[in-house]
Amino acid sequence: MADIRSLRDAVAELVHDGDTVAMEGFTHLIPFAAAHEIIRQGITDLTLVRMTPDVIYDQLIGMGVARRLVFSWGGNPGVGSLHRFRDAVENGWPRPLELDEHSHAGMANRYVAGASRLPFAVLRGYRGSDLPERSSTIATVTCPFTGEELAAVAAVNPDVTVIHAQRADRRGNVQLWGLVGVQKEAALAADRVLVTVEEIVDELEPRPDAVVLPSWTVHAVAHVPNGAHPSYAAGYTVRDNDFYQAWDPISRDRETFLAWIREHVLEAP
Amino acid sequence: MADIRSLRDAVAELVHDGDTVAMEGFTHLIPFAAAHEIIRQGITDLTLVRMTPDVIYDQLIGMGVARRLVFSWGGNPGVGSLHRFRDAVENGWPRPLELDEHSHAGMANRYVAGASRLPFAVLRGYRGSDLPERSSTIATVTCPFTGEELAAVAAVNPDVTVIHAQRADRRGNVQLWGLVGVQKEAALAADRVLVTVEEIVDELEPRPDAVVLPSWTVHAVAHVPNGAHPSYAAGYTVRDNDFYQAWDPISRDRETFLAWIREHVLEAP
Amino acid sequence: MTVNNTATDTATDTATDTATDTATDTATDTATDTATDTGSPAVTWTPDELMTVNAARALSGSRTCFVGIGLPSAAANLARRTSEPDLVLIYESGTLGSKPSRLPLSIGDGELAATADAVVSVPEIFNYWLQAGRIDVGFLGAAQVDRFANINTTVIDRGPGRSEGRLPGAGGAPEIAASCGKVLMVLRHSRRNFVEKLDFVTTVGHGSGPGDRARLGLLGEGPVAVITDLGVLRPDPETAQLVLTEIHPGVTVPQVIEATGWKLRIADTVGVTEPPTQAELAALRALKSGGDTRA
Amino acid sequence: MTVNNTATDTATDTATDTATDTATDTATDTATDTATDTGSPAVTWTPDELMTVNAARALSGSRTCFVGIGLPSAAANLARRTSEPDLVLIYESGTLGSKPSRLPLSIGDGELAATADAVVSVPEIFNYWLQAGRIDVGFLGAAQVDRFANINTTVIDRGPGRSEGRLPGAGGAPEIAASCGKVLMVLRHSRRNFVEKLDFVTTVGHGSGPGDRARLGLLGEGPVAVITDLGVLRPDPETAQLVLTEIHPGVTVPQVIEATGWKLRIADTVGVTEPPTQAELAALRALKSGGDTRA
Repeated sequence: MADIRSLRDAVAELVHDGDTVAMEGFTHLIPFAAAHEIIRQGITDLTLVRMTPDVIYDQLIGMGVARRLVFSWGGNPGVGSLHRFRDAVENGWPRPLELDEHSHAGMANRYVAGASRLPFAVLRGYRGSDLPERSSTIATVTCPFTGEELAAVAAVNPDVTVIHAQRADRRGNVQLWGLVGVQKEAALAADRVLVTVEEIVDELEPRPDAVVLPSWTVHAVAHVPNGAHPSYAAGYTVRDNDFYQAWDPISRDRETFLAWIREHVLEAP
Repeated sequence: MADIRSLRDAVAELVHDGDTVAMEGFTHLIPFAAAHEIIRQGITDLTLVRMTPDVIYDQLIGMGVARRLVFSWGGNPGVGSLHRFRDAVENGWPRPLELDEHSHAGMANRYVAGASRLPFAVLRGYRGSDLPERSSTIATVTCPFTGEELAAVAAVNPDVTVIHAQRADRRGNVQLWGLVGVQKEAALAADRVLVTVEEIVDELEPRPDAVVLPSWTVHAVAHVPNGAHPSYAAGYTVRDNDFYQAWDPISRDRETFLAWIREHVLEAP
Repeated sequence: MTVNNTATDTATDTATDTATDTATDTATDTATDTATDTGSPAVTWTPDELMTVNAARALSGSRTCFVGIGLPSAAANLARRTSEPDLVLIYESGTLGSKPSRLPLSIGDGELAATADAVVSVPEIFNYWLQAGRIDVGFLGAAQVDRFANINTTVIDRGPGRSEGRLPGAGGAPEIAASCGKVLMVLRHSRRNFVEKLDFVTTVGHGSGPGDRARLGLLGEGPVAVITDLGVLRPDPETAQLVLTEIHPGVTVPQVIEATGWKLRIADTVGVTEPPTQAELAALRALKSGGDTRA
Repeated sequence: MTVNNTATDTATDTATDTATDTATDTATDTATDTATDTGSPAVTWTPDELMTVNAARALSGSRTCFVGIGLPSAAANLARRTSEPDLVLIYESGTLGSKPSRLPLSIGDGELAATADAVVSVPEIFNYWLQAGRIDVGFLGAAQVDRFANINTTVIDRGPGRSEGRLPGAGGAPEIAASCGKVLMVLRHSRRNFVEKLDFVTTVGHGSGPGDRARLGLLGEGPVAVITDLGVLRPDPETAQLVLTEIHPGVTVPQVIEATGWKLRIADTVGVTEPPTQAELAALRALKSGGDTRA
């Protein structure tokens, strides 16, 4: 049953050095505030999992929080490169970053297997690509009925999944809507689930296209309005496209990046 | 793109002798009216697919429409046996009925594989059960990562899937809500899709927990108010529990059954 | 889980078709008489009520329950109305946290969806919720049970020269029994239902004995209690065989032995279940009549 | 498909980091000049507009399109605003039938969901919609393309002693190129992008030649056109190698050859694409500025 608590307490309790952590939100509802709390608490040696690492992981990687990244597309959407990600991979700064790299279809199915508590998932994917050569989590299976060879991807089961949602009720039932991405799967695949929300309400009114995570699948809920910024929460905030553009020059330079983090993360609440 | 047409024309065009036909609706939105039209048109030699054959398939089987049944639970929900189903299986009346029998988890995953256009799906199922001995569509696969042996079930890809929904718009986009069962998967697994609806509207207003099948995945929409009776369409009709109870004595006796079909199906519109 | 409710019906049909004994009916009569004799003069109950009340009590301490229609649904809803108000009811039709005010006739009754915390697709309920091992208790009925609490709901051998008698089939049972933390079973007690050897193994309880669940890779601990209209059987921790551990008020041990198709083992100390309380009976009857006794 | 838009950016970064030529920039200048020289005096356009308009035209007759962000999204939205008003736009973020009024910066822009016929989960969009082969056209960008229209968006070999240059990765591209009925590609033309040999095969176009798609079990027919700011390349039906079939107004064939990293084959007859119409340019500029030119 979900406890409602401060973001600081929730992160301290649920996220530990060395954990495999998925912070999901497919271009919407990205849990930036929780990532900043991880930076502030100095948690490190994480294996970070996310289909689209995005600016959120550029920040974590730039601060040396991660030793490994599991992903399928690492760019600043609509803008360009993730410079901290590239600097870590190409130059090992501030530390080397191991990669486990997939296609989106493969990553989505890894979460599906994780949520289903199956050891793998099957897809028609990766055919002819060099990707399987570089990953130990891509293999093949043969259909026992047709003989067709298909791709198999290993389940992802994070120690912790962190997501941002529009609302929770006081019992900790969580509701999100709009682009719901892979959040349900990422949450159900994890051992522990932390959700930051825009609002805590008495009762969750049903909404079109909403996903509900019952309280008994969530470990902590933290009330963090605008906790997805510069991403957004449909119905509450809008995507700060200017921030994504501004991130490009901020993140190109190590010192500029560190100064930004000092000012906006370490010295912020 | 879906055409909106009469039930008679839609069935005549889309359902042919010998087809594999799935008429889905998990205890809700069961397309009875379409089944009755199949009986009236004398279509025969069908392979019928449905997780819960229910009274709808008891009627089709009793009329000799089916040569084969693919299913996972064949009872009259809340009441008892399906007597026409039993008579066909136990006594070959009015014709023998081949069975391909699964668990619900297996059948649901067969539809998932069908909708995904994969040849099979993987589940942790059937362990220790005698069911696999009687089915050629249950096998095993070995996880290439962990070595665990899991069940594999063959995809179901019906020639035609028939479902009932609450609404369609004039372009043929279909919307259903409430218990949505396995209808999306059954529709997306099929070559042809026929949907009967309670109402045709100018615009589909978004609804909580609604599934939308875009027009371009549907081949025909027929306006058939109360087309799920004695099942129901949440928001439009209520389940006729009395009918389900009444079906037990009607269906116990071959002649009573035939008389009922004559009066309520063959001589009805 | 519609497997379950039909166990009763099918048993009746099979009884009609075949020459098996009528232990259930006999048990029913006896229990009814006894209840009237030994209960508080103001409180009487039927054997089905006795069974349902005891099945509800077995859910004590559970958080989430995968519910079959019929007897299991009645028991789970009664538990939610009495000792376990926060019990999360999960139906295979895709509802998480249903709170029906009356007993649904089928798992498709609209109230199950309308009162749920969330409604999901049938594939999702089986893959993400059941298979994933998230559910504490699976509540099953059965047509035939053997001494290891294995279940047959598929076919009945009707003897030489006759075709198999057809039962409704597996439904969700094989994976419910595999994946839930533990399994409760509820069914009427007769030699027709409690058999020496199953004609078909639809659903594995404890297989052929200790270690079998682990060998088969079944996640949960399997059946922990079989609640009948005569008493309660539980698997012996050493042998995994069902042992009679409790009888209902007024039922005798020989009566249970007589209603069991194998040589039933009896616990060293056989308890007697508490009679239904007035509150339990009132809540159960309100559920069945469609009323709501809660504030 | 966010793979695509970053192709541009990455190319820029790579150019910054490595000593490759600047064919793209040169081409851009030339095309701009030419357009101004040969178009109607009242109608001028940029090379990107020329490319986008031609990419939009390539969607003629298509019903459903799996859309990448950036150039593909601009082209698909332009097609919906001009020749193909019923074109169904599908974004990997889970939207079916998006009808944005302005060009989204990212595939996560709220308007994509708010204007969609249906919003589904990311696993569903890949499994039930893309993999199932329901989508007519996949629209991709690329960082590197070879003569068989294979794509690299993963890593760039920066030469001996240097670590690989990092590109964004695969995103949805491998399965988009495998599963859609056909594939369109749009990217700026330079020797840096159109290479003799890919440093890494992220996504298969036509593999190593005819028959390779069938051998690999790739469902669709693969890339049918590569639209650049200089012209259009299409695979030769015999060899599956990209051949220059059209140039844009004012572009010369030697200019295209010079901008291609392999010995480019030229069709027997090279067409010249129609200049953008005033209506096309107005619709494209309205999309980019956030306005809506439709009634």
